[in-house]
Order: sequence, then structure tokens, then C-alpha cells
Amino acid sequence: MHNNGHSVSYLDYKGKHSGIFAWILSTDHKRIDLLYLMASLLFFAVGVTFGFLMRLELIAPGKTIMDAQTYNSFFTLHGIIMIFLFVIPGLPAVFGNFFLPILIGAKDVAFPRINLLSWWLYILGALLAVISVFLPGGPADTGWTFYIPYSIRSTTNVMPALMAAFILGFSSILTGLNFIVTIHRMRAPGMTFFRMPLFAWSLYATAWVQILATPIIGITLLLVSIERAFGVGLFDPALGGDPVLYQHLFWIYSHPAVYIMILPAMGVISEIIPVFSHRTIFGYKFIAFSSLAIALFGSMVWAHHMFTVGMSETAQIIFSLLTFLVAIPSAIKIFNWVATLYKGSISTDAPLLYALGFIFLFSIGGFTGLIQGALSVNMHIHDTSFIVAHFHYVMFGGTGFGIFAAMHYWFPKMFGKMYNMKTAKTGFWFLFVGFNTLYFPMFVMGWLGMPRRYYDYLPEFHIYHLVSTIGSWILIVGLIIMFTNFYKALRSKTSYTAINPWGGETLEWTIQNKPSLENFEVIPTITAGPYEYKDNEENLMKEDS
Amino acid sequence: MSSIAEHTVEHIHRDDVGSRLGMWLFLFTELVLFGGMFLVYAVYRFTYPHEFHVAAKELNTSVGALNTIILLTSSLTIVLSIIAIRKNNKFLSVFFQIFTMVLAFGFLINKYFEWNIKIHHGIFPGSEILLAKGNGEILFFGLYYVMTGLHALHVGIGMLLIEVMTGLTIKGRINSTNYVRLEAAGLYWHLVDIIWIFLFPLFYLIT
Amino acid sequence: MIFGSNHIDLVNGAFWFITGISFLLLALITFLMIFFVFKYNRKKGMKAVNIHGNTKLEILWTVIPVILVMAMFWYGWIGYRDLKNPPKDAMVIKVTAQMWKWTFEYDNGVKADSLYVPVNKAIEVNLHSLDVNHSFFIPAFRFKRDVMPNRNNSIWFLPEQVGRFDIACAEYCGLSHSAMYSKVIVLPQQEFEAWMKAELAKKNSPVAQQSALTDSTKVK
Amino acid sequence: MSGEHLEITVEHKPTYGFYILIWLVLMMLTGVTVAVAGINFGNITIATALTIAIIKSYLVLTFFMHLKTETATFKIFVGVALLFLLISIALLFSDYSFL
Repeated sequence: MHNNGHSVSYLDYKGKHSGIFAWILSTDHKRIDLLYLMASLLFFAVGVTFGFLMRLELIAPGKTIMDAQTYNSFFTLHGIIMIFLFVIPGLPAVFGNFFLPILIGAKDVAFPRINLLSWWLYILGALLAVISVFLPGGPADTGWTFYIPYSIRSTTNVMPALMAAFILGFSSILTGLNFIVTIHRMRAPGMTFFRMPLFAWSLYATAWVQILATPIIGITLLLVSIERAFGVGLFDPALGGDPVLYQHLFWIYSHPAVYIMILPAMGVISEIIPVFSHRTIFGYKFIAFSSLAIALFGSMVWAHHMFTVGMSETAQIIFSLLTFLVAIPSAIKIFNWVATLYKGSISTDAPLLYALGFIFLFSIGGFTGLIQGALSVNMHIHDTSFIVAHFHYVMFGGTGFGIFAAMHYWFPKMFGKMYNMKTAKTGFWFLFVGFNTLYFPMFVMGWLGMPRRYYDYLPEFHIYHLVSTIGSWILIVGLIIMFTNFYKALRSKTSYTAINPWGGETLEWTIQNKPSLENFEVIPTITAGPYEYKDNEENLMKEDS
Repeated sequence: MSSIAEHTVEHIHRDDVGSRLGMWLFLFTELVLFGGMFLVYAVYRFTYPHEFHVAAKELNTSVGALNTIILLTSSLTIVLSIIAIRKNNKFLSVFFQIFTMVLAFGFLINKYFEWNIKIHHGIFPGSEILLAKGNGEILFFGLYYVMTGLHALHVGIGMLLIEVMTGLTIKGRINSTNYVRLEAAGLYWHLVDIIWIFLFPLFYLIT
Repeated sequence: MIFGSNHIDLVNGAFWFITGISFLLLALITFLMIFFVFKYNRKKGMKAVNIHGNTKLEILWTVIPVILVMAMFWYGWIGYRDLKNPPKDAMVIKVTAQMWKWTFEYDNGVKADSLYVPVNKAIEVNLHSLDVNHSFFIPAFRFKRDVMPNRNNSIWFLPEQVGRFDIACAEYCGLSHSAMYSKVIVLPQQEFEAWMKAELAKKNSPVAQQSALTDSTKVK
Repeated sequence: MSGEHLEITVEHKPTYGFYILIWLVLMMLTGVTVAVAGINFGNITIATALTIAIIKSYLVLTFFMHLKTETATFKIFVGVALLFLLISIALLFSDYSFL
């Protein structure tokens, strides 16, 4: 089953096309993964730049570096880019594409050409988003939520932005569709559902949400476009439409979308923790099922974004109650991860640091989510910077750190190179400290009454904004350290040949670094669960005898 | 070490069940897409029951019923074309596929005249006659145009899809042992039919 | 910050209740993570043990959080319940939001651009928007309510302390969203009545209307 | 396990007549729903129309779309999709119907 690295890697094989076409027309899941990786990192850089400039603007009250219109466009673009172009595809389309087939012992995804089509749709959507910036009228200034009626009144380029989100939605749907069929049809012999690695489980749960919830935002954004173009009145209050209904439809997708973003990150953490503890995962089935539970409950809590719009009392109670319940499966995951550390043999390499960072930051994100789920408190902190902080703790501290963890974890496998471990850890600490300095003051500000999406603020909030802006600088230093480290590793001449640097037991660690086109020379037959560290038991027996 | 070429040959395998599974998943996205609009419909119908009632009187039930019959029949013909190809009767299969397309075209023509008459009467989004009516009626016609319009778009896409299948059948690439693509097109067509089965009573039969 | 309305105790109570429990749990999780990382570090050379799970433990750490979050839900709900139903003797004020200002209208027709209210008197605000969505937010009173066109929301509160507090717009509404601030000015009953009398007089003599506006801005 | 349900879909002999029969039933139901719509049952009118529509789509799903002969996976999938729509409607109306 092990092969000794003689096969041509996916980076080097010669296909039908040459040059750049060998990449942008390739249907190999690993090449498509790299296309996604490069594109999404590019957009991440753009999104970070917008965020950085916004923080700079807020360093002092009043106008500092930009005017209000620019600021409003910046937070809109920051949101659209980060959510639709980085966080949503970040784990499923990037790492899922590369590792899902390998983790379940398959040679590719079920529909390789549709996989390529999703990437092209992604690029098309991204192009539309870019175009909306440069067309006359200026970039959209509606916020990524496109709330009606502002989004039908605004004279900026809302249409291209809506279309971009619509197309990106379909890209995401096709990825999800591909993954579900891949998991159902292409598992290696012996790979039962309960022998699948937990990353595959989390992608499976994610894929269902992608398929079932995304069309709702598709149609909703389409209706907003039709509203803008023809004035049919479906949401326009002037014609009898209901702006609250728009919010319902928007959040029916957009709340589950948060789980599209976080679930795969949880899957990555579930991979990393047992490997670096060198023992089997604690409560495999509970973690697997909690992913499904999150997907299910996550589809039923959307209106907790709308407690202040004046919904019926019944709806307030139901959605608040369900919101509290959705915390349970996440809590189960966290407890099981911590329990997996117990009696392990823990090596604190960079991927584990990021994973533990994830647990800490995501926990804060989760707990502050509970605070918002309480109806009376929500009345106060809704639409304040408390929400901004909570959201970033979940999406950046959670998913973002999950993506960084995945990068450090799978980097040697993907590229056959190794980064500098010490620098990676330094990078982590900068990111961790910078992150908390940047976002924690927002909790305090929000509780004190600082509304969000504010270009300007009252002088009493100055100190918090100042600290937060300084935090953004530390965070960016961390990002630079991390990405320079990767870049240096990629450029280095020495290739890394150890196929299992962390001592993982899942299938990707049995094949060569820079896997071949076919991934496996011979499709493996699976006889045990994914994290069975047999040597633990053997050693124990040896000690006994 | 075996060469890559051998693997590529091995790699080309067919999984009809997988393809159908994929198609069904795609249909769910279409279903939810329309589902979103049904949600909008349900809410406004609930808010303005009387206005919807009045507005629906403007629609011609016979035209709707005729279109229902056309679509149901086309659903039958597409299913028959699959049976024909499974029985290795290429001619009959192509015949039924073309028949399906003719019916689909008939549906669209019918729809065209229906819309045309409405527009001539001055009932279309943003028209003065419509804006003079109550909010509920504006919403009813807004929904009517958006939902039936999007449905008609799907009928058009379905026609194109079947046309491609007809081409493949004639070339023999769809045959009695490999017809999963025709099945997928058929599934799509049936979904378009199912959506109409709901649109029909919701718009034409609430008078 | 000065607090001054009836909602504050329940909101603050729920907030600190949830925050307290969360902090304890977070501390526990963090402590265990760090402790395990040091205790079972590979450098110490201890052998790992495969523990597949423990159903009792799983049930325990499912049931306890469920109970905790239900308590949190309840605490949040009782603080919200009262917000819905204003007392019958509440003073009704019509609030109109538009890009980017607030207008407050009393039932005798007096209009102001700050919200003058008497202390210890229930106030019900009816919220109307002329254009897009806004949100009527008084941080010091711990509540907000969205103001939407074509939808008449309302909310009530009981100012318990004399003073001036910020009113902010909390729902993004375009260019000058962040400048859409006003004040709620809580006056002792007599002062409020005097203010109202003066406003009425000004209102009835149209010449003085202009100075009424400048007057209220001066107070700001 | 993945290969197990591969070719279980039984190749039972399809007949033209059977599908034509289903089509006749569908036609009949269309007639009924149009006829019933003429009579004013009040609130029940909507319910009747929707019930008939559900029966019709059930027939299309089961027979025309061959759901009957597909494996359990397909049926569960359809169930999940419908459940999602159902949950959405129910929760949405927890807001609208109690206003």
C-alpha cells in the first residue's frame, strides 16, 4: 500500500493541455484545490486590506483617512469578499477538494468536470464582485446583508454584487453536491460511514446545508434584483412588500451558511487533535453525529438575527429556545476534543497550537453567542460591535484559525516541502495576541452601546477603538510571518519526503507527498476506524509482559 | 510502478446510480429555489387573502388547465422515450423526445399569449392600472409574473436539455445500455412539471 | 455610564448570569487544555492510551449544558416579556425616523428633535420610518427596536432617573448612519410640564416656531 | 458497503401501458381539481386544491421519476429535502400567523 514516491506528482504530470491550461482546465481534484487555494488567498489578502483600512479610519473619531461613503463600501466589500470568496470556499472547496477523496480512499470526486465548473463559477462570481467596484456608481454600500429597502434605494452598483453572490452560491451548491455523491458512492472497500475520518463527516453535514439552504439566498437575491429592475413590489414596502420577509429569507440561508463555514473547521480540528495526541479520538460517534445535529438545528435558528424587528412573541420564544439548543452539539465537540488530550502523548507542533487556539477562540465566540440568544440581552447588544466581535471570534478565530491549522497540518503532504516550525509557532502567537487585542475591545464597546457599521463614533469609545486598531497591526504582522514562512518553504530547494511527519493514521499519510494523479496506486481496503493507534496497545502489552 | 496511462483507462468507469443521485441532489436545489418563492407566496397570501382572491379572477382558468394538461402529457412522453430506448427502440425514443419538445413549445406559446393579453390590459409590474390597485393585488401579480416567468425559463432550459439528448440518441451515444443522461434530463423535466402542478392551483384556482 | 430605566436590572442580570457561567466554563476548558498539554507532553515520554469514549460522560456533558442553557433562555425571556406590553397609562409619543434624523411628536401635536420625557412615567414610543430601516436604540436604557417602513413597531420604557441619554440609530441606513444621534432628556415632572407648556405656546404662535427649534438644539 | 447497493435497482420490465394509466389518473385529478375549484367550499378550497396537487406530485415522483424502484438512499434524500422545506414554512409561520 505504501509507495515510495516514484509516481509523478499531481504538480508535474503531463495532461492534454499545457501551460496555464494544464491547470485551469484540469479536472484533477488536487489541481482544482490549488486553483481555489490561490484565488481564495488572494481574496483574503484583499479582504484583510479593507479590514485594515477600516480599522485605520476608526483609530480616532471623525474623518481620518476616508470619507463615509468609502467606509460604507469598504465594510460591504469586506463582508462580501471574506464571506463568499474566502470563508465559505476556504475549507470545503480548498481542503475538502484535496483531502476528501484521499481520506475516503477514492481517486477523485464523483463529478470531476462539475468540480472544475464550480471553480469557474467561483471565478465568474469573483469577477463580478471586482467589476462592481470599478463601474461608475461606485461599489455597493448596503452591507453584505443587502437589507431591503436600502438595497433597492441605493444608487451604487448593487446589481453586480447581487449577481456575484448569486453565482457564488451556485458554485458552493455544486461543490456540496459533488461531495455528497462522492461520500455515498466512492468510499474504498471497507470504508463504512463510521470508519470515515471526522473531516469527511463534517464535510458531509456541510454539503447538505450547502445544497438545501443556498438556493434560498439564490432566489432571494434574484428577487431583489428583479425588484430593482422591474419594481414588482415583492419586498418594496411602498408597494405593500414586507422588508421583514426579506430578512427571513436572507437568514434562512445566511444563518446555516455560518455553519457551512464553521463545520469543516471543526472537522479539521477533529483530525488534528487525535494525531498530535497520538491516540484515538474520544467519542467518535458523538462528534460525527453532532455535525449532523449542528446542520439540522443550524437550519432552524435563523430568526435570532431578527429579534428586534418585531416578530410575533411565539417566534421570539421558539427561535431563542432553538438558538440555545444549537449550542449543545458544539459544546459536545469541544468537550470531546479536550477529553482526547487526556492521557495522550502530545506534541505541540504548529498545527496543534492552531487547533487549541481554535478551541479557545471559538469557545469565546460560542459563549458570546449564548449571550445574544437571550432575548432581553439581545435587545441591547443586537447591531452593536458586540455582534461584530462575536462574529469574528467564530468566523476568524474559529474558521480562520481552522484554515490556518489545516494549512500547517497538510502543507507537507500537498507540496512536499516543510516550513520552519519555530517561525510557524511565532506566527501563531502574533496572530493569537493580535486577534484578541483587535476583537476583544469590541465586546466591551458593544455592551457600552457602540452600534456597528459606524463610520464615526462618540469620544467615549475612543480608547477601545484605538486598542482595537493596534491589535489589527499585530494581527497583520502575524499573517505576514505565517505566509512568508510558507512562501520560503515553497521556494526552498530541499524537498520533504517523510510521508507521515505527524504520525497520522488516516489515508493521506499512507501515500506519497505531492500525491500522484491517481492518489493511490492500489485502492486500499479499510479494516478499522481512522484513529486506531495500534502501537499504543502493543506498547502497553509489551510493558505488561 | 505502473504507468499513468493504464490508470487513466481504469479510471473511466460509469456509476449510473451516482449520476442519478447527483441529479436528484441538483433537483433539490431547484425545488428549494422555487420553495423560497412559495414561502413568499404563502406569507402574502396569508396577509392579503381577499386581494389575492380578487386578483386571481383576472387569470384565465382554461388557459392554466390547458397548460397543465400539456405539461402532464409531456411528462408522460419523456418517460415513454426512456422506456423505448431501454427496449432498444431508437426511433420511438427519438419520436417521443421530439413530441415532448413540441409540447413544451406549445406550453411556452400558450404562456406567451397569456402574458401578452395581461400586458395589453395594462397589468404588468409598474403599470398605472396595477399601481392603482391595492397592495395585495400588486403583490399577486408580482408573484404571478416572477413565478410563472421563472418556471417558463425552466421549461425553456428543459427543452434545450432534451434537444441535446435527442442529438445524442440519434448519434447512438444514448442507447439501450447507456441512457443515464436521458434519465437525468427526464428527471429535470418531471420536476418542472411538479412545480407547475403547484403553481396551477395557487394562481388559477383560487377564484 | 448612568443607568436609568426599568429594563436595566433584568437585562444586566441575564447578561452577567450568562457571562458568569460562560466564563467559568471557558476557564475550565482552557485550564484543562493547558494542563493536559503539559502533563501528557510527548517530551515526558509517556505512552498514550486509546480511550474510545465514555457514554456516561457524554450524557453528563450533554444534559448539564442543556439545563444551563434552558436557565439562560428563561432569564432572557422574563426580561423581554415585560418589554412587549406597555401599561395602560403610558404616555404615547410618535417617533419618526428618516435619513438621518429623528422627530418626536407628542399627542398634542408638539414636535421636537430630542425626546423630552418626565421621570417615572411609562413612555410608549410608536416607531415609524419614512424611508429605509432604522433602529431606535437607547444604550443606557438597554433596548432597541427596529423602525421600518410599512410596519408599526412600538416599545415602552420607564425612565427612573433624571438625565440625558443618547439615542442612536442601530440599523445601517446609509451615508450618515453614524451621525443619526439624538438625546432622550428625562426631566422632573414639573420641569417637563413647563417645557411642554412653552412648546405649546410656541407652536400656537407660528412666528416663534423657528426659535423653538433653536431652543431645543441649545438644550442638547 | 459503498458497492453494495450498486446494481440492486431491479431491471423489471417497463411497460408503456402502465405509464399511460398513471397519466390518465393525473388527467382525471386535473379535471377534479378544476371542477372542485368552481364550487365554493370556503377555506377548504385551498386545502382540496393542495391535497390534489400533492397526490399528483406524489404520482409523478413515485412512478415517472422511478423513485419506487430506487434504493432507500434516494427516498431518504427526498425526505430530507422535503423536511427542510417543511421546517422553513413552519418556523416562518411561527412569526406570521401569530402576529
